[in-house]
Amino acid sequence: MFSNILIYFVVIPVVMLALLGLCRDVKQIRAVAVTGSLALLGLSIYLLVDYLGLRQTDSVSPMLYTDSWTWFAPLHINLAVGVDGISIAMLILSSVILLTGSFASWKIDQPKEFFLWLVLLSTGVFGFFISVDLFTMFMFYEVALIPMYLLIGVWGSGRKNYSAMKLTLMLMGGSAFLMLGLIGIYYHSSPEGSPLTWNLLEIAKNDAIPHSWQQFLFPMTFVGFGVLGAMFPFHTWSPDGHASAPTAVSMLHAGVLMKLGGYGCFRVAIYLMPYAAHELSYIFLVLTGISVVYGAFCACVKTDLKYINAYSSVSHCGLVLFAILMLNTTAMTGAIMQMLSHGLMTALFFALIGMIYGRTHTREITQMGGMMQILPYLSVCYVIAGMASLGLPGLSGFVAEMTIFVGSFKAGMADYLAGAGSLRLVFTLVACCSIVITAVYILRVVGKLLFGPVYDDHHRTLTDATWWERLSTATLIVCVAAIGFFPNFFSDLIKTTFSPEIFRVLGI
Amino acid sequence: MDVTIPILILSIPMFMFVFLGLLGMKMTHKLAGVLGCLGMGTVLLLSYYTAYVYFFSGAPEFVNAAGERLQYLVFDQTWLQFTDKLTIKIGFLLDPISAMMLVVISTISFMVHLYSMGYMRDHHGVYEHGFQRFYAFLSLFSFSMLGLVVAPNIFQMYIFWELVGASSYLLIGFYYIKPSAVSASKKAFIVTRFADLGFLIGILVLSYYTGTFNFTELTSVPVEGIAGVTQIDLGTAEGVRGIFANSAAPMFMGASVLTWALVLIFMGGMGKSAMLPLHIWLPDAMEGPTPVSALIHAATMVVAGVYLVARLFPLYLMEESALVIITVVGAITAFYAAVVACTQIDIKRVLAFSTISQIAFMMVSLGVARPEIHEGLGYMASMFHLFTHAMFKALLFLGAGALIHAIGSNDYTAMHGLRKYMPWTHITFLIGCLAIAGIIPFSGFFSKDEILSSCMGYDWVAYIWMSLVAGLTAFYMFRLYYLIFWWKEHKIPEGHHAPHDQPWTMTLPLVFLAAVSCVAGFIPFGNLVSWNGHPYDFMEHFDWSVATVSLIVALLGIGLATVMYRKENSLPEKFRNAMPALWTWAYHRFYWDELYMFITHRIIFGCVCRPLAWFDRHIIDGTMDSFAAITNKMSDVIKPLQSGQIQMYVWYYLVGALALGGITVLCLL
Amino acid sequence: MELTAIYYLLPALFMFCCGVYGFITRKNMIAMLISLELMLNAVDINFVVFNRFLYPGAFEGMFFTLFAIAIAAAETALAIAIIINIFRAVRNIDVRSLNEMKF
Amino acid sequence: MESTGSLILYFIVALSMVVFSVMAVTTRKILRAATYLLFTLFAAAVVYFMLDYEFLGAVQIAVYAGGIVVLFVFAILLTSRPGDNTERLTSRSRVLGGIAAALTLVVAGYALVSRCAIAFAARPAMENPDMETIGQTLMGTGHGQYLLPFEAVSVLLLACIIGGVVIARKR
Repeated sequence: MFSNILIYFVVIPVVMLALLGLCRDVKQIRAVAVTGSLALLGLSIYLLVDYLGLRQTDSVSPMLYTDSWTWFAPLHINLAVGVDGISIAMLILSSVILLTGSFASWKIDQPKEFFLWLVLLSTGVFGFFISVDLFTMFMFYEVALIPMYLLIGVWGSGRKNYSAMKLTLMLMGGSAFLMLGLIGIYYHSSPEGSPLTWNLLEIAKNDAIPHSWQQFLFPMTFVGFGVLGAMFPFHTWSPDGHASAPTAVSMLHAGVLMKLGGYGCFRVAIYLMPYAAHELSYIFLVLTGISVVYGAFCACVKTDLKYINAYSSVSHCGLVLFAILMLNTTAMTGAIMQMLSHGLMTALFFALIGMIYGRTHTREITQMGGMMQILPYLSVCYVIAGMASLGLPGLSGFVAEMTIFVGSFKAGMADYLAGAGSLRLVFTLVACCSIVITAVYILRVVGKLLFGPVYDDHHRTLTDATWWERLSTATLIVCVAAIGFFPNFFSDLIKTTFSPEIFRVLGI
Repeated sequence: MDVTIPILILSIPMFMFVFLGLLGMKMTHKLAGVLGCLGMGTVLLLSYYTAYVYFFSGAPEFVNAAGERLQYLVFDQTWLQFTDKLTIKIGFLLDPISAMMLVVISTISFMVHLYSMGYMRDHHGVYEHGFQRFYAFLSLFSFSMLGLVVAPNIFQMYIFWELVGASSYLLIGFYYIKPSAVSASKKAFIVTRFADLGFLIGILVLSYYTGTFNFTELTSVPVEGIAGVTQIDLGTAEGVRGIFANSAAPMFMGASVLTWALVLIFMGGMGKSAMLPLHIWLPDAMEGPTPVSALIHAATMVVAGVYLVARLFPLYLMEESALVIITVVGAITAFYAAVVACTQIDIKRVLAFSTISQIAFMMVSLGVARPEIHEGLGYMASMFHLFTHAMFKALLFLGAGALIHAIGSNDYTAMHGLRKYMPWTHITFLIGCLAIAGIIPFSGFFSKDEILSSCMGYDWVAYIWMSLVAGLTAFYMFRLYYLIFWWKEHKIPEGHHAPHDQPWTMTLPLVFLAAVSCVAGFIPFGNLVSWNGHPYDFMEHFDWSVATVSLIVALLGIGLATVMYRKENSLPEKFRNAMPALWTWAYHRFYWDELYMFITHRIIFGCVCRPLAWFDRHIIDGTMDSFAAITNKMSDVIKPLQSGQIQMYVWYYLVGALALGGITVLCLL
Repeated sequence: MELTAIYYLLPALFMFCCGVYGFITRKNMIAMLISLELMLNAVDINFVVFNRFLYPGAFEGMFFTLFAIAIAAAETALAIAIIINIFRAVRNIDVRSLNEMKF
Repeated sequence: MESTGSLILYFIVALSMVVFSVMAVTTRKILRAATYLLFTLFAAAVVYFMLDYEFLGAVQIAVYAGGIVVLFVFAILLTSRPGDNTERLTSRSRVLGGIAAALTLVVAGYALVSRCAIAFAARPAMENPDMETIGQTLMGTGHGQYLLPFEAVSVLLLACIIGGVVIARKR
């Protein structure tokens, strides 16, 4: 069991949990958190390198490092693991954000409990990304969701009880749909007569889900994951949740957990039920297309920094789901890149907001101004994050958005020219408009918060970033810039994943 | 050609940006400035060398046997692959216009780098706060602009297009403490972003049909024998035309898809080049430091739109309707901006509107260019005017900067009669004014004359219209000139010493640019730049009747300005009172800003964003909350059942059981 | 006149109903317990009657009743212990005052 | 066909069962309620005798009448003073109780009378179970014999004794 490298993505957090339990003081806790997340980061980078090597020789199988250990035989539940380019990208993203999140919560109250829950959460996240067994996947998904309640409820700010409750309940509501969908998939996972399975690779290979069932199960799973992906109209947990969550939790939640939604939509809903995805995509296209502009418009008038970014996340994550539904390679590649990009830059945003909030004790942009003069380092980082968010070339947002637009425009035009309606085309154009609206709200915040005269003279005494804050933000900026400068590396990594079988049904 | 030099041209400014951006604060102001200038100086030399090699070496990859200039792809590196066909590449395309632009950009940029060494410090020689940052941003801008002009494909152009937008944003907002600068930078970015949306959609449409981003494939045919070399030709354009003619849905809302694509791409150009509906950002952009205005908002970035149209010119030739749109937009903008420029009192705004007007000239020139009219003279004239305009407008802006630096105000009412105090500035500014007014032998005369000639060849209405604008140009420029340097004696406010000329770092660029403006008209531009690379002597198309008329018009404008503004008098006042409505409207720039404010704040923010936010909080969120509320209510309703009264429990149980039993008895037994 | 089972069952049923009525209406816990005994007794009678009329050879009903009596005794003893304890605590054996288990 | 004597006996028993039950639950004096319960239990014991289960009747009298009612009386004396052993029944609770009781009566009575044909079966002849049979059945482990419940009940009683002591002891 321990010969498979992937299992260590779960083992390391578990060991961290045990060690955190033994820690006596805050230094030990920090040491454990940083060492553990560094180990995870190292592991994921090693995995990336190793994966690229293996891919040279094996470009056929949809996943590598596959392995399966029986867990509960009567129901065919296994701990089945395997990764492809997308999972590796997500693993790297998660470990980067865990690392930077640990730095960002350097001075948290009750560090031991906080890190325990945080690491438990990331156990779920890593487990989710390495699993290919639907049941295990779902289990890890739940493991990732539940600590969120405590993290927000205990360490949060503002209306934290309300937000924590709302977030948890809405996500659990989504999981209820999801579970229904997954069980449905399980019962149709194999052709008549052969044993059922939870393993999604086998399910995809069997392709035994009847079309009538797909039409029922696809919305279940898509909505189930879509709630976590902040799909309109199930996004309202996100503004409140993010606004109340402590910094690291906001980072991890917006940066990684919301990606679970997009990843799940892709991996489960679309990968297993391409027929229904093709048939029903228009409903969700409308919803996600609305998300994209709707979130952006809402962000334009909000005055709370975290709300602005939460709505911005709604918009950007909407773009992820939107692109996935375009059902072509380019747009899907763009979707995954957008997941990476959004994960990093939104984590950066939330880290910065947390740091600013920690100093000024307000998140209202009407109560602040001229931060560039007081906190130059944080402000510059904020400008960079903003630029990444509004899609400046050279940073990650641009490449992801452009890939999405090119891909979805292609899908839209193909539909339009084939006489299959202009829905995709119209919504692609609508989604394109978001780049302007994004510029509006980002520049509004930047102009009000960072530039201009100092609003509150009490703020003049604030000190700029400490070393751990610098480390945390700089790491994220480097990652954002890396994707922005060398997009083809990531794009190739992701694209190798789209084995033709995904598109077999679609005839693309 | 060796790839080292092109790579260096792009990477030195990039490196300077990162270097100064990260380490600038650790070094002294002067060191940062000197490093910036050195870097840019190197780029200048390399660009000159490249342009020289391209134009004059006569190597077979640059010029073919017939003497036609070719497009040469120095390198082309895959950057992001979308599909098998669509790939963004980062490359370096050398052809007449990109070589010319390399020269323009590196020259102006270097001049501005040098000039800023003097400008960005006060009278006591203390450098401004953020001086290093200023140089870092200048380097970023230079990098982006160079990358834009050498782009071999439209997506690279779009990438650098965005980058120049961002660096323009950063530089306009350089004085970020000033709220007006912040809002101006925001406005500039958002307006151009809006235009870029059209550009992007245009790219998407174009690339969907043609399956390529490359300019060469869109406009040229490869030359046999040498890799990476192409010849601009209508022939491939025929191929592209075939694609559009045979595509499944060539029409969309009454226009062909190609027209749509080209108009949308032109929309991007309209944004960057401040054409009429999207021009509002440029006057406000003058909030930035004056060298920035000279570099970005006069000479280089704002002509990107013209450059874009010129790049895709063979495609535009396929759709005359798109060219007509360009002509009309350009003509209206030119006139509008000239009228507005006549009434402004902020000298930088006058120059800004003058820039808008002059760029519109270039646009019109492109719009009226046809291969059959004087061998496509309009194209050449447009590029020529781009070149000369860059020089003399940068000169004017730098001169204005010198004045502002000396006086400390943008308002000419604070200036008046400065000619005695600042002779160098006076002379160079005068040269700039003469050049822009189109007085022989200054450079503006030649380029403007070519534009008017090609207008003449296209349509006499366009010719008359543009001549009128040229007359207005001469008028408002000399109005400005007289109001600054003549009008009445300069009053020195108490406690101030007399304004004086500037240090050599500022004078040198002025003198250099003035010299260029004097002689640039004699460059045989037609030999260097033409729409298909075929060289010709533009003096063949030089029409003395046109030249005479335009000269007379210019002199008329100057004469009128002399009469009205040379000495303090009441003529302008009378003039203004004669048509107060026109004057007020022109003074308020025909209320475009107010219109946009209305649309953005009232319509977009007030009628879209706020209702949406309200909808989100109250309807969507309210629905979710009401689920919770309903659950709570339900629990409140059934909670009393758990009253703790055991007798009630028994009662409920019993009645329930009996009901079940009764039903069983009645129905089943 | 033949005394069929119904002649025994109906009084038992009536007794049961009295128990029900008493259990629901009485406030005194001991009175409630008394009502409970009534119901228990009615059920005991039913067991016996059915055993006697339907399966005269077998003793299941009878033994069930036997055990029920034993358990009733135990239950009553325990209940009374509890009641006395409650009485000690609150000086009152009104069942309505015992609603700590509410909600 | 029953003898007249047994008929008379039956009517007396049935009547007393009904009457005393009603009185047990309606009287406002708690001690009287216990007394009426005692009479009802005696009536039940008579029914057992009439149905030829003498042993059961004896147990009924011994355990119920002799044991439980005495417990009741003790408890009543412990928990209530002579003056306040009256209770007022609210009309609401009376209505509720009445509904429940009437409903029970109607449903079960209707089911008995109209849907339960066996309730009208005649009484078959039966050997009176002798003590030996009862003893065998109670102590045997074979089919239809009840050692295990017997032991369970004895354990239960033990537990009950201990529980009663624990609960009721003074703290």
